[in-house]
Amino acid sequence: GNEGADTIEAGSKLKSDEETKVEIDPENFNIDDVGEFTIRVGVNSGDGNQYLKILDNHTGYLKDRGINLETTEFAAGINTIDAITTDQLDVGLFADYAGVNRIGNTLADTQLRAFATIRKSNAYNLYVNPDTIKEPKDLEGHTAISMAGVVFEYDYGKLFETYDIDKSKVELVNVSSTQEAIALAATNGADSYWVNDQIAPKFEEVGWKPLVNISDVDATMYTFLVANNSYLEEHKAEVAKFLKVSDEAFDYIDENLDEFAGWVQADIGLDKDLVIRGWKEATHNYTFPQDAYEDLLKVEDWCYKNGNFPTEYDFTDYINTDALALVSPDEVTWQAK
Amino acid sequence: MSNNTKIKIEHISKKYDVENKALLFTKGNSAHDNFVGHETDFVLKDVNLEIKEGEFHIFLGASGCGKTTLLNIVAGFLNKTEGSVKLDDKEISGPGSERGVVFQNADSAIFPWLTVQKNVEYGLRMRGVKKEERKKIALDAIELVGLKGHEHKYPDELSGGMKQRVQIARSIAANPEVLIMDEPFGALDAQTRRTLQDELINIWKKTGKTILFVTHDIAEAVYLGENISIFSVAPDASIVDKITVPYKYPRDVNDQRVGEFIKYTTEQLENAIRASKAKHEGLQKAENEEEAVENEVAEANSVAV
Amino acid sequence: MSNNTKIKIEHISKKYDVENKALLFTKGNSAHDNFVGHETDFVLKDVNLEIKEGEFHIFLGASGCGKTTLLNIVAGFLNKTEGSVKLDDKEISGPGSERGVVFQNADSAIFPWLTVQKNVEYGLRMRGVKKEERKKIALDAIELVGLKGHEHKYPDELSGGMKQRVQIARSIAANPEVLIMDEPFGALDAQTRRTLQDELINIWKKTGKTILFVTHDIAEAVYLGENISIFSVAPDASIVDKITVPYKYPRDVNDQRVGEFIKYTTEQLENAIRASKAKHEGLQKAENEEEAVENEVAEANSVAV
Amino acid sequence: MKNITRKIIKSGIISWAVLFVIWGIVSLFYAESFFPSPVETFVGFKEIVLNGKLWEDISISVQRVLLGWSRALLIGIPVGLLIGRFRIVNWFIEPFINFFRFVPAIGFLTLFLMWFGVGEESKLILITYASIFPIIINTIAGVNTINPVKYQAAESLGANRFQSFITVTVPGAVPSILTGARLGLSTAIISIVGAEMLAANSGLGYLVYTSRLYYRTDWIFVGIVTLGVLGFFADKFLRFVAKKSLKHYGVTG
Amino acid sequence: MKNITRKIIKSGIISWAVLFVIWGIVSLFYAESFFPSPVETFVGFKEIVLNGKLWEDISISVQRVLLGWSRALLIGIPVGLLIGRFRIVNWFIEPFINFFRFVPAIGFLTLFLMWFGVGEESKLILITYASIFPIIINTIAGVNTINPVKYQAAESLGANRFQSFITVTVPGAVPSILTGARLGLSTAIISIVGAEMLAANSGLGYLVYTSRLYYRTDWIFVGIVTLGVLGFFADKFLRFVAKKSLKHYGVTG
Ligand SMILES: Nc1ncnc2c1ncn2[C@@H]1O[C@H](COP(=O)(O)OP(=O)(O)OP(=O)(O)O)[C@@H](O)[C@H]1O
Ligand SMILES: Nc1ncnc2c1ncn2[C@@H]1O[C@H](COP(=O)(O)OP(=O)(O)OP(=O)(O)O)[C@@H](O)[C@H]1O
Ligand SMILES: O=C([O-])O
Ligand SMILES: [Mg+2]
Ligand SMILES: [Mg+2]
Repeated sequence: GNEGADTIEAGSKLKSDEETKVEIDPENFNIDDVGEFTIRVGVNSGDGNQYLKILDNHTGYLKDRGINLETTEFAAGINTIDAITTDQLDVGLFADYAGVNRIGNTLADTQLRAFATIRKSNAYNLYVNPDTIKEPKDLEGHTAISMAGVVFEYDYGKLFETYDIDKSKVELVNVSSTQEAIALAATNGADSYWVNDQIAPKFEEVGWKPLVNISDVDATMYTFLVANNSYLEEHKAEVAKFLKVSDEAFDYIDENLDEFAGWVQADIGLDKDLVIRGWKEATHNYTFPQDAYEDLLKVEDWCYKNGNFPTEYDFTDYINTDALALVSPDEVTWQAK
Repeated sequence: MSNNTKIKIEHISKKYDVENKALLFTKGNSAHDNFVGHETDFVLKDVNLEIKEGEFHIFLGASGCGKTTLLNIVAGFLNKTEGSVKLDDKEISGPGSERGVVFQNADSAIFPWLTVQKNVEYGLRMRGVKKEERKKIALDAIELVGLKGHEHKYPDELSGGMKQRVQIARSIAANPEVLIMDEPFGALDAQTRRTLQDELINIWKKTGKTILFVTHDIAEAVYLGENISIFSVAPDASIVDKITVPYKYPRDVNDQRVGEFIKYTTEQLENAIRASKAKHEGLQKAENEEEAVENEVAEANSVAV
Repeated sequence: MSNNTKIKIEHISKKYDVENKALLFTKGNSAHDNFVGHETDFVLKDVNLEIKEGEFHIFLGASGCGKTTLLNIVAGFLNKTEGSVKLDDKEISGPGSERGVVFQNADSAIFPWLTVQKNVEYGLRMRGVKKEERKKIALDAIELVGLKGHEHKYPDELSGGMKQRVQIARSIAANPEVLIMDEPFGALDAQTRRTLQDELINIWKKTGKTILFVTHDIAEAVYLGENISIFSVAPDASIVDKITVPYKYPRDVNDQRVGEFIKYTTEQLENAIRASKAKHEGLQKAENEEEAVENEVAEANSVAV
Repeated sequence: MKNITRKIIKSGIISWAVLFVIWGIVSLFYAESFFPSPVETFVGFKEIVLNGKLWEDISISVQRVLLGWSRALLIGIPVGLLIGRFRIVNWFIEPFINFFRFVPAIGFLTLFLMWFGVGEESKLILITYASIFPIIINTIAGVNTINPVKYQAAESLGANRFQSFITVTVPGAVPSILTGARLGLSTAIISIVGAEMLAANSGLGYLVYTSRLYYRTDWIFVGIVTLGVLGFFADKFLRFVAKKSLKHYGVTG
Repeated sequence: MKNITRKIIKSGIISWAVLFVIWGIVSLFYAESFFPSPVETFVGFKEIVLNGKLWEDISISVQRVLLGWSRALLIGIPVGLLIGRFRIVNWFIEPFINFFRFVPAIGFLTLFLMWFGVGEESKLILITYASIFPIIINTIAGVNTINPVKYQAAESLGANRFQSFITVTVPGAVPSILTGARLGLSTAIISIVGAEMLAANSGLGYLVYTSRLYYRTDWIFVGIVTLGVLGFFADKFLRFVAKKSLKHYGVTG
């Protein structure tokens, strides 16, 4: 369960007193006391941490505050996990479904801990080709686009349950990027795809229409930051500072969104309008509320029942919010069931 | 030998286009370096010759003098720079099945993926001759060159001499009017060479074909030819002498008269080379060249050990 | 020629291991098919021979009789099946620099990536001789074979005869006690061949090396050799006759006495072949073989056209 | 006795045994999901053999490879022959060959999907694209090794340009075409992973590519081993058949 | 006049012009994000040239390719020489070569990432892995074409086994090694996309692979064209240098 942040020890990052263990708790913790450090973060193409890096490149926002942010870009969040388990990265991220699966399949030797919720989103709609799909049931006999191993598998699962669709009658096609899904939509190669608000215009351009929201099928998506437990224990102060500064940086982006979106477009080529749209579709601050916790349990339950992994487990054991509690005690509101 | 002119070579000159060297198909032997650096010269200059129908005609000359070049022009593989070559009064402009060619290197000329019989049938097949007739003609030609019993073998199962026989049979079967042969026995050992020379004379007698035969072996020239054209040396080589061999077939190289005729031919060749060298480098130097000329002739004469 | 025995061959027999055929380095010429199918027979059987120090010794025999095989055993490239070969009383067990080898095909034997001089220096370099000394020895050897002025050329800039000279110089420079030569002039034209034969005699006179020279050319054997070993034919070939050539160097093949000696040698070779054929197939068949034997001898004799 | 030892060594069994031992030892130091041992791989293997998944993957991938490769042969051989034989074709087409052979097939992933759809077509085209280059290049090389004397011979025997193409160029290039076909097959097998990254639901490439998303490193190993074994034997088979049937074309295996 | 026409055709300019026209026409039928026209591609090109991104991508990818390829040469050539020369090495190692050459590099993507980290190492190893096979295989073939008489000659001139390896095997295999190096370079360039698919922040492969995540098909095209052009000229350069400097080794280019 929640182990109580105030009893945890963590090594100070100041080189001078590396040997001595200092007790830290929310009362006496001050991020200004944390020395300069490097944090290696695996980012997802176009996610908040990649944006942090872009902001840092243009303004030195993190660097000026003593955080040397190193990012490595992966096509999907889940790809960051292997790098964390092999100690090549400190922090990565996963969506609820991906994380639950990963941990469920490597129970025996996993060190992974979710330590903050980066985002809760209902900004995904099932976009369909209106010529072929008028209602969810019409998917039977048609082609649905998914991505292997990512949260869309869960979203479709919930969709099929909700609308009593015979999944054996739906042809699922796996793509490896949304670009491919757009291509399929444009060429009438498929009939449905889970589209987030950021990219929705591209699908609307080719005539697709939203049909079902993920909240309609009870699949609201939570995304989490993840790290090895040992890292969280040994670098609690640094992680805390990282979370705090990130929160502030997100606020900065909010205030300077237009200029920032320009930087993004220049750096990675993502269209400025899409950047703004994508940014606005979600909130940006680190929390760990009860609903996020319960979402994980729910997804775990669903995955186990669908045979994604052999043994049932309790996700409670794979959460460590001590660092978050140091800087934002009010945001850590989950209680173990 | 009838009296009709079969091949008429008039004022032929040839200059190689060095840029296209790699594209040309002629591949002389490696001793041709003497001509390197003179690429803009004429190799052949104003060559004139008439060959009668049914004649056995020899081109004799030192290595690199242009025999193969002239032969390739007659065969239609090379373009002439100047002059005209006519077969039966028709200008030659490319290869044609009325002129069969036997190449020096049988290995590169016959088709290793075809059996002996299929190789020999090749020309007939190209002309659309029916299978049964093709087979009959091919078997006759195979018998003529003494390969009976080997019809279904592949070239890699044959000796060098047998491969050369396949090539000859292949040409014969296509029934050309003229047979063009470029040192066809040059790569064979002495014994096989002797046998094939005799066979060639027999085939010539039986078929009455016009034969144009290149050699730089004086004894071979005298043993085989009715008439011998003697070449001067390149650049500006041409046919400077024509000798008629006055003996009936079969000839015997060990016969003293034949031996003396070989000597005579040798002298004629020497004269031709000496004269053209003198022309190239000025008369005053001619005497110093005496030795060099003898060397070239000796090279052209593979009789002695 | 001193009286010390240089090479002693005793009871040598050789059977090829067919399974390892592909692994063996000997590559005979393409006429060897007569032996196909008898792979388990002995090629050589009980060969005995002594060669004196400084001797010019010839192996003469029909194609495929096993001359190259025996030479390769002496060179150390092939293992013998039975018997012993000694050099200066020491058993030969592999190649060694005291036995220099000149191969028939210069193209495959010399190193195309090295200049003439580097090729000739090769053996010295392997032995760690210093650069300056190496150069001196190499230049001497190059001069000896008449290649002065060509030191810095690469093999692809040389004619066939020049390449063979490079090979000889390379062997000479390494200063072996015995020079083993397998038809070294077989692929050259008549003129070049004659020149190199004379040069070889000169080199032999100057250096006093023991030379073991393979040929199937009877005139060449008589022209070059002090002693000629005559081989019977495979299977179970061996040296059946030894002839000493009674003429001083330089010899003249056009000399009548030499001509007669060539005839005599030819007869001896014929007898050897006939006898071994008879042994192989029973005496009663021997007469039908008369013709075949003559053919084989003729093939071994490349003098006649 | 010595012969048996030699045979065993030659068969490669020892090398494989050594590899297995090394694999086993290395895997001792790592977790299964990081570096599965031979035994763990075998367990994973049994799992997908028993539920029939592996057979399905193999059969679908083999079909794709064979189809894509056959098309590459069907296009590549004639193109190579024409380029090799006719200078004008060479001048026009060779620049493309020497450009596109440096452009990776996975660069075209999205494009092929857009142009040719989610079905088999786009996958086959990707395989064909990847494997056509060694086929074309070797075919050209084969044509270039044909001795020009053969064309002269054909033409003086009455063959026209088309006939000499069919009767000299084609058979003369056979040994190199075969080399090209073998290399093309190896490229086709290699490119199956790329092809099955593209909207696939099964196949060995799909197995290798998606197993990591399901944290099944053992299945990645199963996929890798299967691809290697299939390729190994396909190549052996191709060489054997060619050696037997194309001996007189100069194919030595 | 005729000569100028011929030169123009030979230079390949016409083929490229034709290709551009076809590209332009086809692109008329598609939106930019599916099939950008030459002009749109050029605009995208200008964009990343001007902000320096393309130069960075090119320089990092060229570095990776050269490093990975150099390593493949450093390992592949000696291995090939040893396999070719010594039967015992052949028997032990050849089976692996003939197995792994059918196992695609991207099959190892995740594994290399796990084993060798997210840094340069895993990318270099992937490139080395992909490009080492043509190098080894061609080197072996080169050794096999050396006439055994050369070894006999070397040995009777006093060379020991090691000396004959250095002075005969190595120079004798040079032409085939060069062919292997050229094919290896092409494979190295091709595999850059695979290498930069995972865990890269720049490079041409990254550009090609991740541009689709940002829906920039024009940049995919820029990446593809750049790879093709780089490969084209690298190969030309390699051939030229080799032809000039290795003439006597039998390299004809
Ligand atoms: N394709 C070519 N390009 C340029 N020069 C050539 C070409 N072929 C031959 N030559 C030159 O033309 C001259 C005549 O060559 P040709 O092959 O006709 O001589 P040849 O009399 O047949 O000699 P051989 O008896 O050695 O065959 C030589 O000096 C040669 O170097
Ligand atoms: N590696 C081999 N494996 C099996 N048999 C061989 C091998 N080499 C040669 N032979 C056979 O041994 C016999 C003798 O061959 P060898 O090459 O010694 O003959 P040769 O006298 O040198 O002939 P030539 O004068 O033609 O060179 C031949 O019948 C040949 O077929
Ligand atoms: O990879 C995901 O984080 O879904
Ligand atoms: Mg000629
Ligand atoms: Mg021999």
